[in-house]
Amino acid sequence: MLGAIGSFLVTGAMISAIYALIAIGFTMIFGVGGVLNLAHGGLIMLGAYGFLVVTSSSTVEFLAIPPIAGLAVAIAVGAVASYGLYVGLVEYIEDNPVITFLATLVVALILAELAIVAFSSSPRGLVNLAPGSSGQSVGLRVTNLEIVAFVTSWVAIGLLWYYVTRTDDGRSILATSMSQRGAQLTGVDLPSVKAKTWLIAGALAGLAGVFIGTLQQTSPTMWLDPLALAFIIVVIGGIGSIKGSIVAAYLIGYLETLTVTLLGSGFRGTFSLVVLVIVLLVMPQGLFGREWVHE
Amino acid sequence: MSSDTQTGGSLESVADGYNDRFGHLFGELNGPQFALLIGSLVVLLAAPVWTSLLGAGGLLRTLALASIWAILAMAWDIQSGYTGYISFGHAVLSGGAAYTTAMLVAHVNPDLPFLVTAPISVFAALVIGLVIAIPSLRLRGPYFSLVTFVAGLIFYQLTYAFSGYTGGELGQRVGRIEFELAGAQVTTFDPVTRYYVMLVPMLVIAVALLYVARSNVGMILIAIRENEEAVAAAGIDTTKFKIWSFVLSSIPMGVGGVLLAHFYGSVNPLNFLLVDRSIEIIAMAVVGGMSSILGPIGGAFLVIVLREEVLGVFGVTGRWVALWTVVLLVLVFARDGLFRKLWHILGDRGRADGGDDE
Amino acid sequence: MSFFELDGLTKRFGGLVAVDDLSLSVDRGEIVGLIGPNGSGKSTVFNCTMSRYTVSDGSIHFDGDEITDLKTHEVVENGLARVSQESNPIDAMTVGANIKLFTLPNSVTSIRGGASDDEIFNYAARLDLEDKLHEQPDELPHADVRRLEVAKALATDPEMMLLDEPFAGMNQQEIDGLVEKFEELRDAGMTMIVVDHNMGGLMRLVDRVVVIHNGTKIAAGDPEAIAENDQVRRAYLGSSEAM
Amino acid sequence: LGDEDDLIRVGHIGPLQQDMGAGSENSAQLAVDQLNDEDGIMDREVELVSVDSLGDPGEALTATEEMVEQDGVDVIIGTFVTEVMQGITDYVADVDVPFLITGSADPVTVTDTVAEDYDRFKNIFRSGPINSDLQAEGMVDYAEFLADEYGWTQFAHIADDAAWTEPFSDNLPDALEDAGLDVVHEDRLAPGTDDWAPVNSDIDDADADAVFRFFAHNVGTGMLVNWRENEYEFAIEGIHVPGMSPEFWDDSEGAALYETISQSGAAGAADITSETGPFVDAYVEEYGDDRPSLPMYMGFNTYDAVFIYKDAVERAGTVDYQADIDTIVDELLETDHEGAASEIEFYGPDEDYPHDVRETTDDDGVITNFPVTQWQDEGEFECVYPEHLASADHITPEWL
Amino acid sequence: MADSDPHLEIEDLHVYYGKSHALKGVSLSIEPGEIYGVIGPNGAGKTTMLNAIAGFVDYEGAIHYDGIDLATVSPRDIVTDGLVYCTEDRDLFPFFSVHENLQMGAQFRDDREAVKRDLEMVYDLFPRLDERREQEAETMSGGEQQMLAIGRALMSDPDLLMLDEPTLGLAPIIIEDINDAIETLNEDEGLTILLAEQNSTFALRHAERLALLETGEIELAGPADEFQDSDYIQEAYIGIH
Ligand SMILES: Nc1ncnc2c1ncn2[C@@H]1O[C@H](COP(=O)(O)OP(=O)(O)OP(=O)(O)O)[C@@H](O)[C@H]1O
Ligand SMILES: Nc1ncnc2c1ncn2[C@@H]1O[C@H](COP(=O)(O)OP(=O)(O)OP(=O)(O)O)[C@@H](O)[C@H]1O
Ligand SMILES: CC(C)C[C@H](N)C(=O)O
Ligand SMILES: [Mg+2]
Ligand SMILES: [Mg+2]
Repeated sequence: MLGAIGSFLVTGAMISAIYALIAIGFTMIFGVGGVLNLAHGGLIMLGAYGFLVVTSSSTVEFLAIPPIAGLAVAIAVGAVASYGLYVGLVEYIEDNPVITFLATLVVALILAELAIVAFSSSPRGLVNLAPGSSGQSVGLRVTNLEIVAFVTSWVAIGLLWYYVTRTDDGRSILATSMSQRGAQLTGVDLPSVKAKTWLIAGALAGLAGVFIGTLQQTSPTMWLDPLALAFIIVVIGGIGSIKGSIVAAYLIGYLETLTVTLLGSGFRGTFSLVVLVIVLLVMPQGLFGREWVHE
Repeated sequence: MSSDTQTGGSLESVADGYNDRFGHLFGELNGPQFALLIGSLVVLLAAPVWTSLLGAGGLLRTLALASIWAILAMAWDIQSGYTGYISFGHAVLSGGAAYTTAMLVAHVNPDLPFLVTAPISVFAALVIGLVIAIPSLRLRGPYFSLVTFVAGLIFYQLTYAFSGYTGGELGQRVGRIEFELAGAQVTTFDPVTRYYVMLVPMLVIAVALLYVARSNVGMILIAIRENEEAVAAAGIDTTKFKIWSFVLSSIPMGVGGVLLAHFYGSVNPLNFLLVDRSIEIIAMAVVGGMSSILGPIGGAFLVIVLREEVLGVFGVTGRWVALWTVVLLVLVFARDGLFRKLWHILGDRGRADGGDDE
Repeated sequence: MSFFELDGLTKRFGGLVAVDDLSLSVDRGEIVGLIGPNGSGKSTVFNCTMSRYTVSDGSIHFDGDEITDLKTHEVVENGLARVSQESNPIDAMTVGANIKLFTLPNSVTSIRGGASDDEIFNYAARLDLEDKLHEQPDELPHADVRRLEVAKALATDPEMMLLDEPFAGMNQQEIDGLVEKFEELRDAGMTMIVVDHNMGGLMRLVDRVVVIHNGTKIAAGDPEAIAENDQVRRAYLGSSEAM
Repeated sequence: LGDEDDLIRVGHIGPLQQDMGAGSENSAQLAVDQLNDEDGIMDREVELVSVDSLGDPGEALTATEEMVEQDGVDVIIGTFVTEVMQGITDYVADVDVPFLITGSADPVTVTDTVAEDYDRFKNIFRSGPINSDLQAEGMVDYAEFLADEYGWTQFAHIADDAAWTEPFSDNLPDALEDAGLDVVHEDRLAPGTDDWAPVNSDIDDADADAVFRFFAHNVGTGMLVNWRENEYEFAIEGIHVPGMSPEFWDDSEGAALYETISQSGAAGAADITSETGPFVDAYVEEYGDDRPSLPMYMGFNTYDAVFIYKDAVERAGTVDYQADIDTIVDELLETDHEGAASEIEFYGPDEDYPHDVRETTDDDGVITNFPVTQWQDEGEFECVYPEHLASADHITPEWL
Repeated sequence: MADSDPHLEIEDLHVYYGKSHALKGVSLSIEPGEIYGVIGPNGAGKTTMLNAIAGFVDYEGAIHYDGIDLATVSPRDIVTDGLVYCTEDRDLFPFFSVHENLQMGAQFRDDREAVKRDLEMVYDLFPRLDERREQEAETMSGGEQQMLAIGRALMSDPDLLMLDEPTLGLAPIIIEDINDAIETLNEDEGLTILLAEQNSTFALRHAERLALLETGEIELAGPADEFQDSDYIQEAYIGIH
């Protein structure tokens, strides 16, 4: 019994940390630009495939760099792709939320199809960053990779938290989310704030991609579930609130773990979705959110 | 606007005849616009003739499929395009109807006639529409879109969770349409009959939705999109009208869903509930031109013909890359829609004062 | 009972009491001015009346009926109309269509209905907008937009209008023109409550002034008396110069 | 229909964007090329018309109609997913075109059709694989082999929630119990499962010695990775379609190691008949650099089906199914073909599985045309069962 | 800088909104340390002119600030160079506290000591803000928000402050407070102020020089006293005083 509760707590904590990582990048973009970047899941996928290409001996043989370097590559791929998405597309359409919503989703669909073209629709495994497992002796099973993912996620989240709330740069990012015009009037360097936001969000997506891609699988459909999760977490936590995203990530992470334990994996996502709808109807701003201010 | 038409006065006089009789019902047209409409209608009605002359029997199947999607795109338009409450989960409505048909056939009685399953399924779409609309219409902007997006995901997952009833990923068989009409046996086994079984409902729905869209109701829906508070200040119950728009949308969505189920002969989450399907519906409406009813029809035919007939040269996966890229380009460079553009070009060339297609 | 009556109206936003136990009555055909410092709760009173906000406490009666908990459109159907502080035209529609919208019946099955073109012309003409029926609101000068707001309110055929800062952002000449229009409406039997910070325009128009501060009434009386009232001067007017 | 020219058109349908479908298409093409190198069919040249089912019954129906009405194919060979096959049977039955199923395994394929309404569905055959009822029997034989080898007695059973696995869920547990083995855990999984930690931990909690898992739609990479990282103490056996791909070793970054899979043809690792080796060699020569680099089970069955059809119509002396379907069916029923996958004969119209391929058995009654392969060191596919065909011994992870 | 060099110089400024020509060749120059008023009826183009200076709309013509051609400078650099704009709409950060809003005004400044002094100066100027340091901007009353907007602009350490309709919708008593503040800043700090006002009383009271803008053109420009008897002022103020 103790073992069951313990493993529930541990599994939940692991998965929740990764969920938080997935959601935060999405939160930032939504918060700062009012842009619902539905290509966020696509960026996660790019991170995973980026890692695959450089670390696996079966893709480009001479690359096959060590996984830890691959992690850096995945982060870079996510960041650059994200920035490219902004300057190449979103910048021109962000005045119209509907078009942006649609266009970024279409980008995700294109990325997914391109992934099929490049890597076929068969799922791939990734080289394990940290093989093996620990904790059997105390009756808890955790793979080393889960521990690495947990720690890395929290470090990334911590750094981001510090940056956003404790530095002038970070405060500018928050301020921009409230009023673009206000930010301009106070001399915020908008292009640089936006670039930073998209780069950071993309880097977090790339990082998350490696963890999801290894713990689950790397496939052309892997963009949708993280996107749905990010969406749900952000809305439950409250638009633009990093704290909210973390709390909601844990809420959803544990809820899913519980659902899977009690009802089986077929119901994994369903309850989160139901919770989401209830939260939206009862408190439309989410747990820590502010009312959605248009423009 | 000055009269500088060279295209011949006779066209104009026909158009005027139409305008006098029906202009106030469906919107006024000028000569070229009238010609475009009548021309398209003739091309569609005569499709079995010219496709068989051209030896392009497959094209007839594609046009039948496009007719169904045109219904879905129009249905989305009357709700999302007009009210500005953008639904990202409309496939749930058509999918709900399709699954209702499939489950009736699979779990109630495989021999239930089409004339029984179809109305029940359309009703199911209406119920699902209201279940989604009533709570979610309290929310605005991206939140509404989000809830509809999520509703789509929920339904998608439920088909897996309840695979015992729904057939899970692999779906369920539906079979063909067979019913008697005025003593004649109508069956979609025959490609030509099937085409008309898809085309005629599309035309009927188009006329009905145009009529509504050009009426007070359409004006109020557009006004809700532009400024909901102003509409409430006018003494109009916006909630009632928003729900009404869902009703107007759910019914044709249900019809489209049922037709699509019979067209494919089976239902599965991929073809009916996956987010891609909702996005396809939106893409058609946006490519054609939102909030114009006619635009989405054009968008649907364009997208389906591209998807099924043209982009196939890029391969099974490549055609999707190509199709989504086309959609993306339209979104960025012609966000008002291609057919609306065309319509306005014709409007400017002709005499009448544009087509007030809003 | 008076034509329009607020009884103990209270509106709280969380801990903040924006309107605090306010009572007020207006007789048929009267024009009442409602003034007070920024944030004193004037717009909130209107928002409560029009059911944009739900009332925390107290009641609102109009023409013998309680309208406290009605929906916005029901309040309008009862014969109240409001011109809000921010202009709210639909830019995608012409001036004529904007007015027409306000005449449409609240019925999903009424396909054709609402005012005829002649009637719309008449509504517009009452505010000198008849030449602008085919223009888009965003092409109009500010003063015309404000007049359009009044025309829209009129198009619902109200018996009483709530006017929130109708003179804001207008110059004196434009204010004078608008005051004249309001006086014509008064002669036709319209009841009005007017909120504005422009004392020049307001004091000329109104029969009676109510002053609120922190959501409660601090003074009421005819315009001259209010202008001399010390408490009003201290809380709102300051040295009379600004008038 | 399209018969004015002298070509014989072989229709093929499968999920072409997946390795399984592509392998099948390649194999069909190989068979057609080999026929054309000789005398074709009835001295007429043969052409392959291959369409993509997209793994989707609706799309498959559209594609099939097109293939029959536009392209005028004389026979249809293929279908991987049972549900796709079901989506087109009504149509195929109505147009009478001979249909040789080469991938779908659900027995209802024949029991609900040919057995129910022979006259309507008589043009439907399955030349491979043996149906899931028989596959389940084969699995019991294999479980007994494992019990002998390692003393395993506790088995877990999990399966895709799909039609073809129902016979496993319905029969296998009871059959295992009847054989004196324990079934300690059972589950069905929605296709698309991507979190395998709870799945493995449930199997482990039940103290299973081995799990039989039957996946065609689920991809078990995540299961294998999680299993290896946690060094769970059970073996992974059964059927795993993605794991049949010769590319799976690379796709899974080696996570495939130790998993076993039952599949017709044994991935070419064993010479099941005298035809097996030559077919695999020819395939590798032609397509060895493509994906998949081996035909996969459906490839074997499809390759065989082309020759079965050839022999039958040549005996019948006609390919005109509209006029002569009865003759063609009669001749198909006469089939006794040494195929690449196995010896092929069909059950007769009045037997349990009319028009279905027969299982082959050894002297002990053990089913032999459903061999088991295992991924072993450095990505080698070995045949480990039945013993007389085995290319290597069954091995277990070092942590067991 | 020599006294004779204008602080801000606008030459032949044109702005188009689509087809409509909102500014039709406006030229004016502002000297350091003066208060310059731009008045005119609704829709005359006052806000458009300020938006052009701040780099928010595209324009034709030239705008020089301290001799720099503003067309070559990004909106951000315009602010860091000391040309600060307090807009009609205030554009506060609604969910930041009063204090955070003021901090944002100085976010690009490195001189921590000076920022601290300026903060004290703003709190001295608007004691109301001092009382409400932690209140979220959104919940402030209109007048308080206007004070905060001006305060935030001051935190950017402006050399030239542009105020658009600082009195719109404000109670008379608050207008008086703002009167005092403007006088203090101009006299004690030597701040140059460009004031756009539709309600001319306020501008007439403060400005040393004025320009009257009508439908995008300057109808009249000169010292304040010349304005008292202009036709526009007469017409616009019939019945007042
Ligand atoms: N939605 C809201 N949420 C929280 N507080 C609010 C809300 N609306 C108004 N308030 C507060 O209620 C008080 C009264 O506001 P109201 O808008 O009624 O003032 P007003 O008298 O119209 O002022 P003004 O003359 O500036 O228009 C203010 O303190 C304001 O901050
Ligand atoms: N974004 C815009 N798009 C189109 N036209 C605009 C836009 N902004 C302003 N205009 C038009 O440009 C003209 C000048 O407007 P502007 O706001 O500069 O006037 P203003 O003098 O500041 O008036 P006010 O006293 O009302 O603030 C007006 O006719 C206005 O309608
Ligand atoms: C895996 C195969 C033996 C069965 C096949 N996937 C089917 O659906 O029938
Ligand atoms: Mg107010
Ligand atoms: Mg202005």
